[in-house]
Amino acid sequence: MTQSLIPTPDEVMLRDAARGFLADASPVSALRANRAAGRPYDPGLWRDMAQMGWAGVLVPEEAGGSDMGHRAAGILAEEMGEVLAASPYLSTAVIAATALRAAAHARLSDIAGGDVTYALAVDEGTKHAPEATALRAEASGNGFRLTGQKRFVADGASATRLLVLARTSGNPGDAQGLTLFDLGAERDGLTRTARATIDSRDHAHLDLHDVAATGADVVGEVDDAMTILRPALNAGQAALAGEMLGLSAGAFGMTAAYLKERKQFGRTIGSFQALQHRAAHLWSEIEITASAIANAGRVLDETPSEAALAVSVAKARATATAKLAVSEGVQMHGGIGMTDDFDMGFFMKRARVGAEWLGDYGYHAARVAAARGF
Amino acid sequence: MTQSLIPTPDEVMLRDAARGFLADASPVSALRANRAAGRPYDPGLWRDMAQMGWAGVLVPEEAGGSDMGHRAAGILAEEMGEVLAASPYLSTAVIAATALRAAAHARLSDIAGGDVTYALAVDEGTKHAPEATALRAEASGNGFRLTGQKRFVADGASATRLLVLARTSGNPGDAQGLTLFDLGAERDGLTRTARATIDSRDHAHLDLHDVAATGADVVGEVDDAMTILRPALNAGQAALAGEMLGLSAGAFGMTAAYLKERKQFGRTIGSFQALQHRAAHLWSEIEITASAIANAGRVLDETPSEAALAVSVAKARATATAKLAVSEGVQMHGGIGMTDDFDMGFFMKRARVGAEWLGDYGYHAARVAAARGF
Amino acid sequence: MLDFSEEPERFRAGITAWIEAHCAAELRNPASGEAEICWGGKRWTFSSDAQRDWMQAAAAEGMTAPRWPVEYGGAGLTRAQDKIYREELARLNAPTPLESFGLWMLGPALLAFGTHAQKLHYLPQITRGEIRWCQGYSEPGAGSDLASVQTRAEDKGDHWVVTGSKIWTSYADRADWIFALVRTDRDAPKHKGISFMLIDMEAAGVTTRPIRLISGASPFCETFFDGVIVPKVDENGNSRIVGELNRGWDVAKHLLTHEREMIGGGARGLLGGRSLGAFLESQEPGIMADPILRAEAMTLEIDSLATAMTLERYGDMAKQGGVGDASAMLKYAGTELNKRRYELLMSITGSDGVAWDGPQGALAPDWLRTKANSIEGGTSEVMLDILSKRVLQLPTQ
Amino acid sequence: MLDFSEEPERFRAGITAWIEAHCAAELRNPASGEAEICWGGKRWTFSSDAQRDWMQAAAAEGMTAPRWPVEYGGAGLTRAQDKIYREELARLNAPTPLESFGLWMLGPALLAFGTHAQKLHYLPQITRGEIRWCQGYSEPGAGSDLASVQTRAEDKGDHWVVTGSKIWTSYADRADWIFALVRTDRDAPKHKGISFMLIDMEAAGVTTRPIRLISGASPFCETFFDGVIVPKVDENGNSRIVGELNRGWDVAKHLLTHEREMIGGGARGLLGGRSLGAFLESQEPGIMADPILRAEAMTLEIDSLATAMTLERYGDMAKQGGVGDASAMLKYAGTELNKRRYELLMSITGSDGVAWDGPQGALAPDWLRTKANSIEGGTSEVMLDILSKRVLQLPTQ
Repeated sequence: MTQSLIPTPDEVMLRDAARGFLADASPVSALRANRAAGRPYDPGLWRDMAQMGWAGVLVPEEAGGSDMGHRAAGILAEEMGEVLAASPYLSTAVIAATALRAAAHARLSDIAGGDVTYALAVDEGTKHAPEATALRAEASGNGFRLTGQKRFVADGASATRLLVLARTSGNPGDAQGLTLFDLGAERDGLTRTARATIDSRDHAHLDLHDVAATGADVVGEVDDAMTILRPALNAGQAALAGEMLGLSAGAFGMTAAYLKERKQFGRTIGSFQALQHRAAHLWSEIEITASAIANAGRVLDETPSEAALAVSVAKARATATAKLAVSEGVQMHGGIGMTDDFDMGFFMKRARVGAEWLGDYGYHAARVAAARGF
Repeated sequence: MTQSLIPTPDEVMLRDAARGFLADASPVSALRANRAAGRPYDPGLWRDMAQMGWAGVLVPEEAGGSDMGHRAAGILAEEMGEVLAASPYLSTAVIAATALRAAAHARLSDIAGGDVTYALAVDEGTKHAPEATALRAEASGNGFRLTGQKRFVADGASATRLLVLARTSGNPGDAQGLTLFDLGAERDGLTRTARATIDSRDHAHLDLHDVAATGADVVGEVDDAMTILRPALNAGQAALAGEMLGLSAGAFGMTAAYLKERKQFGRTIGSFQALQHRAAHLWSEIEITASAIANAGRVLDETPSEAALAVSVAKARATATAKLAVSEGVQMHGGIGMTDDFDMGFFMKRARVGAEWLGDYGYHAARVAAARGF
Repeated sequence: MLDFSEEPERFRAGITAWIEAHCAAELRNPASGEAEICWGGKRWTFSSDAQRDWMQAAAAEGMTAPRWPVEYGGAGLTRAQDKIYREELARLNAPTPLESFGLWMLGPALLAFGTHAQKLHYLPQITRGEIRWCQGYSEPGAGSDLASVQTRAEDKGDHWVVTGSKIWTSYADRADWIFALVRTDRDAPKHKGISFMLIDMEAAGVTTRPIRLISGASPFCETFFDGVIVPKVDENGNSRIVGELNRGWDVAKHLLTHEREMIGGGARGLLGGRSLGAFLESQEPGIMADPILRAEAMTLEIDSLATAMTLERYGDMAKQGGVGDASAMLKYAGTELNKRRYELLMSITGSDGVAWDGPQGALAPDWLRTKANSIEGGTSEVMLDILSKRVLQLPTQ
Repeated sequence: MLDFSEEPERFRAGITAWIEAHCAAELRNPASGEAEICWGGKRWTFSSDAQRDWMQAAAAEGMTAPRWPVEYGGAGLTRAQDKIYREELARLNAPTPLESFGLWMLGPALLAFGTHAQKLHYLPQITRGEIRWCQGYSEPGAGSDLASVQTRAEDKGDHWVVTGSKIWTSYADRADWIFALVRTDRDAPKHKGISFMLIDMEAAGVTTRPIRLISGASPFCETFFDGVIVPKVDENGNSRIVGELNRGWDVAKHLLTHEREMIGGGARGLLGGRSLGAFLESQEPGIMADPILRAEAMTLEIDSLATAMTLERYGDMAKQGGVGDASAMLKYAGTELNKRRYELLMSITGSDGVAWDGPQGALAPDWLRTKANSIEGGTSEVMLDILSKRVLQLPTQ
């Protein structure tokens, strides 16, 4: 590893700029407004993000991107997490961009320009399991006919395009025989059903019934989706971990501030030692998770083929830390933390969704154990 | 269940009597003295216990026992645990007595009289697994020849008799094909090696080389040891859980007293809220474990054939609670808790041995899951 | 008519016959949920004629408040008789005829601190289900510090003028009257100068606003008092203060202890929520192959069973003379366990669990609602303080 | 002779050649443990000629204290050069030529607070391995409260008379001198009136007693001072007080911070203990099929790797200007993690692990020894206090 784990001056500048922008453009109240309006995100916000180069953070400069790398992508995700900013950033700028880049795909420049948004449709059960894909793409003439269903597709109802993982050979459970299709979201036979998820964002069910696709719709090689998908999932998992770290820091920041101002029994509650120790423990957990996430970004930038371990450590830690941060956040705020008028509930709900998306704690723990030889 | 979970007046009297006796006859300093003398227990103490009817606590009155039942046996174990009193009580008065009683064995009266001590030789690996028994008892003439080894045999070096689980048919892993032998400890071909275990008690390795046994040495039926052994193990596990509950209470009592007297930074350390909350949490854990153990005793007395779930809940809880009690005990005592001159280390060491003996947390957790249908 | 025989089996036979006679078969449905509870009160709409008949039949016998004295509308049952009654209700799947904060809280407070005249006036209104009460203790910003009462009652000679607000008043929007802690002496030390006051919710200046929680709609309200006039002695000749003036904290403390003693039942409810085995049968097969989920499920099951045994043991202890402050442990352990349980259920259900409208039904709101368990009715931190100071007697300095 | 070139690659080449020339191959053994450490001092017995030669060669170049100034016996290396030296030592499996509390603690204290004359006298004795020091801070009964110093030094004109005792003095029974906190003004407030004093362990009235731990023998001792005479100005014209009289707490605080800053290395050692994968290879097959053990092993591995990354990140931060009180987190997290690790290892080894003489070797004493990790050098509770008050700035009242 040649990079240090502390941010470069450029990365510090990027973080400061992102923080400043998001504080104005997308405080937590924006998520509340999205919820009230029944929209998963504010298209204007996404336009602004694209203009700042965030949509193209992982797109090569020759395709119009800013090509800042995975560490930078993680920093942006972290800042978004801190204020719960909703956008198609992870699905489009991180996951789809990494997949299309691995396939040297022409639509990369559309991503960088903010002209297209993507959703990745992988899972069919309640848990993340790409290899379990059963949705069939049957060869038909020069192309394919896709039939099956996908669940928990983040940004699936709002995206203009869908990356759909389908089985072209073999059986559910095989890592081989999978093919990744890049389909327009309005294609005939494709039905999208938005789910009312607790984080007030867009997670859809997809039903595909005899959907036509051509060879040009295939990303990468037929029967070999994992070569393209694995780096994309790693990138998405690391950035999601970054978002959850930001979320943890955001929840902790609210809690620490409350501990300093709130008075009970004639004392500032932050002076109660039992709460102090719990706060210090939580802060320690956040710091340790931050290191795992900095490392995941570094490995993705430097030796992406070896990223699985670092990414899974990051995602597992981020899941556990966010759970602790929001639990302590609600408990330490007392009754007010339970009210919908207060923001802490939004953090708790997003933490739960983030815990499941792209692999839960157990999924990543199993990857760590495998990498560590037990 | 007809019995209440709170002790009867008789049980309260038994507890008070046991506590009074043990405080005089076997304070923790007695364990220290045993260690210095290199003996696993004080034979005089065991004689006194037998005279009080403790050796016959599970022996029918017609065989000279006091037949007080498993709740009473657990109460005695708990009081012994509180002061770390070492004796062959669990191996002899609980485990062997239950086994011999299930087989209506004549030697029960020797147990009640304190004339014989037993050790149960079951495990051959590092974890409790009766079915894994590989030690063979080959039919030979009218009898058997036993060859193999046993590990971690509690009281195995000092007992006058040994209950040895041997395989008479089938393969390691089968619950059937096991036979329980009752052998004099000095029988030819049997070598006992005392191990220096951290709790300063007697745990031995046994090596059996062509040891002769007759049909009269078989307890219960050939090939069907589990019918006899299962109740004996349940009884032993429940009583061991009781011992560990007492151990937890003993460690907690020392800790709570220290919190009330020790001063640091100009304050009694028990006034620090972080320590208060941890102490209150530990106390809660001990109370909850006490309920599980009272229930295990009740089920063993009332419906012993259904005891597995209640016993495993008790042993698992006792293991976890004792670990917490001794960890907090050492940490809250600070440096002094680490010194050999102080008693807390004895509690920590016995808790670790108790955690492993007769099934660790995972063993009992698996039994609970199986009983609860998952 | 009920046979109040002291001979247990005769009493049991009588009570069984009486329940079967008055509680219609349509009510005796084990699946009845929250919606079937009869709360009573002026604005109550019975869910069915059967519900009304059952409540009225019970009230006529004093069986809506079985252990209260007969002269105040109760049935005067002994503890043993009451136990038999509860057992038979449960066995026959019969709902309790009436539930209310009047029965649970105001009644015990009046019985302990009220005048004979107050009891004669208010208690039968409660047992007959005529008046529905709500509780006004907590105030916005006060949190666990219940004695931090800012709502003030100004002495205007023959009446009080009450100004302030209360929070977490369950069902205030449906209640007829409120029993509230108000500050009647602003110069006294914090725990003094508080009175326990009875206020008509129809009085001018009383308004309520429902509180939405992170889990969705809730029975909780904020209740506002804007110059509400409360007579010192009302048209029935009764004082509107229970207990002594400025000694309302004594009444409140008594009720808080009473509440914790009752928590056994509540904690049992927490544990009863969902059987893990049954829950798992409806999940994707193989989900428990994950050692992380499996280990947590095993540990949770062990702790749940041990906690259930603790509720039973403490129940037995309570019958033998009470458990005192140690009951704070049941609140602490039960609510923390329930949070763990729902975290696990959410993990098991994966992406299905995170949808409001998913196949797991109300799992997500239930999960979020558990987060309040360790806050309402005394936070876990307050429980640990009680245990460490009063049970373990750890020093304060 | 060493080439102290500032050009890194030339420096590296020079240092490599120098190590290879002076540190015999027999010393360069990755398996060397505790027994191979060279502590020096008057009573030191070298484990081999090679150990003596290596220490003396290093001392001659100032390389036993590479970053100390040359005039005080050091080599005056820059931070970058020192890093290269450490890297090459590790790469060549060469032991550091000398370890001591003089190098780690007294030296830094003297460099920061000592007079030029004190430095000239004491520091070269340390770098040459002639004098072995021990540390006398803690006192029996004082625990975490280091400022609670009862050992008193009475002013007798030209000398002090020291009476009292110290505890947890590592290797006091093998040390030549002790640096100790003593109370020189009994009327001053607690943190005042303490002085940082240098005392010859051969002086009349100094005795030591080893401390046995629950894990077995230990390097710790109790050290007793019974009317020990300490000259105010000794035969070399030096004061035996470091820093100002009665301001010893400043020196101690400086060293405590210094110690925590160094903890990165120590915590790395905690993490490096045993690789779980390698450890498991020597265990019974199938042991990790238990979901309880497996889940704990997975979680521990995740936390260990994240903590290792944190040590690296904090190391980088320290190079960029220090991490200050946040380093308390490394102590807290590293020691608590290490306790978890050894609890797991003990569980994995089952009945083999509980024997002193079993096939797991020193596992049981190592496990017990980890329990002290979160006590010595500042308890976990003290670390959490530091984090909450100084890093999170939570209020004190």
